[in-house]
Amino acid sequence: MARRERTRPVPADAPWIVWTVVLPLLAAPVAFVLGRRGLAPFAAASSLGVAASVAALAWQVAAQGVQRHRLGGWGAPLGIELHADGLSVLMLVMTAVTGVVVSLHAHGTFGLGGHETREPSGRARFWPLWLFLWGGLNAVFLSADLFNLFVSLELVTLSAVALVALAATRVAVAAALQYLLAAMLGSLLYLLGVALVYATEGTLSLDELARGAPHASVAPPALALLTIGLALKTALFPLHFWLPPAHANAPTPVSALLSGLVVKASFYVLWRLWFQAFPGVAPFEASMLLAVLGTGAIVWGSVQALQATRLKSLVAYSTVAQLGYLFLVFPLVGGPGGLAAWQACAVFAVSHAFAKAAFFMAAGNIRLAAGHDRIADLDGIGARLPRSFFAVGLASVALMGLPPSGTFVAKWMMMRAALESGQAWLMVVMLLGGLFSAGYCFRVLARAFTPPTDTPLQPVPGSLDAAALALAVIALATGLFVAPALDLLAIGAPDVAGLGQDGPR
Amino acid sequence: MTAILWAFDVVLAVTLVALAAGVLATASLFRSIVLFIVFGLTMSIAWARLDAVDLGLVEAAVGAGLTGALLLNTLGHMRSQAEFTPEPSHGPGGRLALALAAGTAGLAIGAAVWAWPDAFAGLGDRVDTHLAESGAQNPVTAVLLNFRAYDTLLEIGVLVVAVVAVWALSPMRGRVLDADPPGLVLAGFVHLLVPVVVLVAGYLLWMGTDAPGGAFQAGAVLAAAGVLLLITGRVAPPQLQAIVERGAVVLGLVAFLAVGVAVMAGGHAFLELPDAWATTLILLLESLLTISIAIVLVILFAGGRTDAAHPPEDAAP
Amino acid sequence: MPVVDLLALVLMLTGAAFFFAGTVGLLRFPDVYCRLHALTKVDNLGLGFVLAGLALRSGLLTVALKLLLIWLLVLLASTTACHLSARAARHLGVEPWRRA
Amino acid sequence: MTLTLWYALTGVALLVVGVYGLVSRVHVLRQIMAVNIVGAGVFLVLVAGAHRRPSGAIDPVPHAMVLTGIVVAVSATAVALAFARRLRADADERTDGAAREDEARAG
Repeated sequence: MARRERTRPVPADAPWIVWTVVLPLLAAPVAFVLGRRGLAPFAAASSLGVAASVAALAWQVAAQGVQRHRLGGWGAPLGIELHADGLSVLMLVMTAVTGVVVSLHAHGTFGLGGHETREPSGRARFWPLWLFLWGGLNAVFLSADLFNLFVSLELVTLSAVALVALAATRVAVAAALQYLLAAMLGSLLYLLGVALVYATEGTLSLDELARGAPHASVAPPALALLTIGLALKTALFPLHFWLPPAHANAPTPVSALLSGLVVKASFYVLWRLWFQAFPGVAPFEASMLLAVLGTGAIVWGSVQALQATRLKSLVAYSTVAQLGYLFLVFPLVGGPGGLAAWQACAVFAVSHAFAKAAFFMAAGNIRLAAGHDRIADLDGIGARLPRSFFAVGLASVALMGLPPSGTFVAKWMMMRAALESGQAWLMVVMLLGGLFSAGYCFRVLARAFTPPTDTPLQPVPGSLDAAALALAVIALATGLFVAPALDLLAIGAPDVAGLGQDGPR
Repeated sequence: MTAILWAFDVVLAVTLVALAAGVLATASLFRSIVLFIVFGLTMSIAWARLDAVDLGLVEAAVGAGLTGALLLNTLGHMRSQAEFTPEPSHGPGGRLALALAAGTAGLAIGAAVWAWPDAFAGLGDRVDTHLAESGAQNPVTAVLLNFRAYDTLLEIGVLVVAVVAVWALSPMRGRVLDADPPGLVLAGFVHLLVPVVVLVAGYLLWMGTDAPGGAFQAGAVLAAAGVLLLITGRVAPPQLQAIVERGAVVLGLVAFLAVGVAVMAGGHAFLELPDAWATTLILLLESLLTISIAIVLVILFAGGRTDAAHPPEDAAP
Repeated sequence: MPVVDLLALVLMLTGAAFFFAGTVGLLRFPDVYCRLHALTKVDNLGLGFVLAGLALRSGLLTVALKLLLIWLLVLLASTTACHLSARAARHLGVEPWRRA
Repeated sequence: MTLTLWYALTGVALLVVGVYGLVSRVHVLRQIMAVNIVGAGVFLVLVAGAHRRPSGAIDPVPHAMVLTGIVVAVSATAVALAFARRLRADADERTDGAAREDEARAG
């Protein structure tokens, strides 16, 4: 039968590409059924298991090149394929590293009871949702099918929304509701784009779309709908209205996961569609529009962060601003130095994830200790909470884009690409953005040098400080690992502007 | 005959758009929800007109029935203050701009739709070619449980996440449901209906491999019976305290994953159903999915735990 | 046109006429209790005629039995719904209409 | 005009109505219904496009996609409604609490 012919011989080694999705999706319902019984060892084991499967897949991709799996044995276009190239693996590693460290923080936070959540059984609620979120993120990063990406993104969105509502305060639930409605609208616009693509192309496979010549009269509106839907989910200015309340009012570890990872998932899909599934469909003006909106995000987000009165709001607005950088790269990818710009964007996404998650955790620790996070009332916090404050400092360095952070390397690569392609205004925007982030980071750092007050502080459990510090150190050190990351990215890299000659396909 | 059909299509489309506008424009929220339910039922006629009987069944049971019941139930909770509060909105200028923007976007999308080729097979021919191997005669079931089973797997994951999300909210004080005693007529009706509904669900499940129907339709119908039992007070809202209850919620998802992984041991791809086993496995999966879907939908209807420390205050005397 | 089809057509048109009457009643009757009469009695009868017509047209006993089952279920459901609506109306204190 | 085109355009019209309603209406129940209307419009476009096979049969893939979409939409709607109820219950609880405090102060 036809199917048997198309089924490849069984590979000698295990299909880790499947396990990276299946393990978290299997662990999540088990964690839900377990409730509080034996949750801690199970959660630790499953986190490490997922991380190990990601490591194994990364090793496989590095050694053997792009990995594919034909789910159900059918293969595209009838079936769905999983597809792991260097970019997917980098995103998976970003998720696993951030996820494991934030899990440690969450385990401490939700074990406290009363502080972050109203109830002591927070862990029993956090774990199933986080494992579902993790599985959804991995599914997004590995999917090679337009509609499957829709379902995977829904899994991500719904678990992210539920995690925000774990804070159980009125503002948090209201923010979660707003987030959910915005995300639902984004998904539906995306789905309409999928409908338009399928109605003329007859396939949902990203690879097949990349090979085919899109129907000229339909592809641009379809791509526009896909882009608007995903931009809404990524909180691109001016569609960012839902992000600051949701990220600022979620429990701290959730804020870290949302700002670091969740917004990257929809951006990743956008990135794949523009440069792999529909290369050359969007006119240059469209990519320019995205860059202009990215500029708007940097300016608007930074100004809001400079005015924020609460520490967690400041960090949330900083996310709006930093997401703008990701969109500055769109007009650069087609030009000379396009491959470098493409790579820089991925490196930026990863280092921002580490830095932002670390910043959020440190901010949460300060809030936990002080009982509030009003920036104006945090006088002398540096001397009184040295470990949390040190984490804030390290994360700030990475956010501002100073060496040796990966953000520094990424921005430097982006600026060079901007110069090479004669779009120097983008370089100005990036420099300006750096100044802005220095501005709002120093608003926090300056509190170290004010005379300490003698308001009592709650003790912060050691694991919370350890988690924030560990991730901040990782964020700072990413610059040292840019070379292997670039090697990884070359595996299966798209042929951007005919420059992606390196990388075995 | 075609003229009559065209008249029918025109009336149906106009009705749909008018109902949608009515849902959003009517002042009373109660009326608006009733119009929304009517909208869902009208949609299921449109599905039938487009030869999408599977969707018609789901839309009527889930889109109109369950969503409508959910909305009404929520309105019952909000009734105290929300019903007639005027809705502040954009000024007339803002609304005009908004309408213009939405209309322009609609025209652009409409133009794209206009350019569709008239004859287009999509993936239909490929589905037909492999239908015999899929283990299901109903092509929609074949796509859902074999060709694109991975989508369905993740979709079941979404359903479970929804339950966990609702359950993770802290317990709510006060009533979950109207505690009006059901009365003899309703009680007798439920008594008669529930067995019939279970029978219909079984029929839909069994037929689903060959004809329109399947796990979602059967699960939705079964859930309707559950909701009836819930609102007539025959069963208490599930609190998900017992492991059995939580196990039933995740049963479909775990079974799906287990089947997908188990076939890999035989050298197949994830979720590859061997031809000889395909029909059996599909039926097995669909049966377990039906149970999970029904329970999930009932829990979503109940919408969260109640605080045991605060029994419903407005229980009927 | 064969006699059976003609008969089916007549049955369905009769059913449609009942539905029309029921709808007029729904729109024109003075209060909720009267309207319920129009909706349940007349529409149930109308549905019966339509389904009888459909059963005739299909010419299959199994289909006819299924249609009969559907009709019985609708009768049951609309009776219960009518009762509940009327009860709720009375609960809310809606007075039955009297000729002024 | 074909059946496909007619229903696909109806779907687009529903989408426009729904998006307008979502952005211009403030009550959360209305917004949730508006999102569902947008969904109905999108689903209609998908299924209408599946009705173009020369053989006259339907393309089952969009049908399966819409079935999945409906289930996903119901899940999200149920969660949104649970949140809405929770907000209401919290507001009521606060009002109750305030009333109780008032009583205590008066008594």
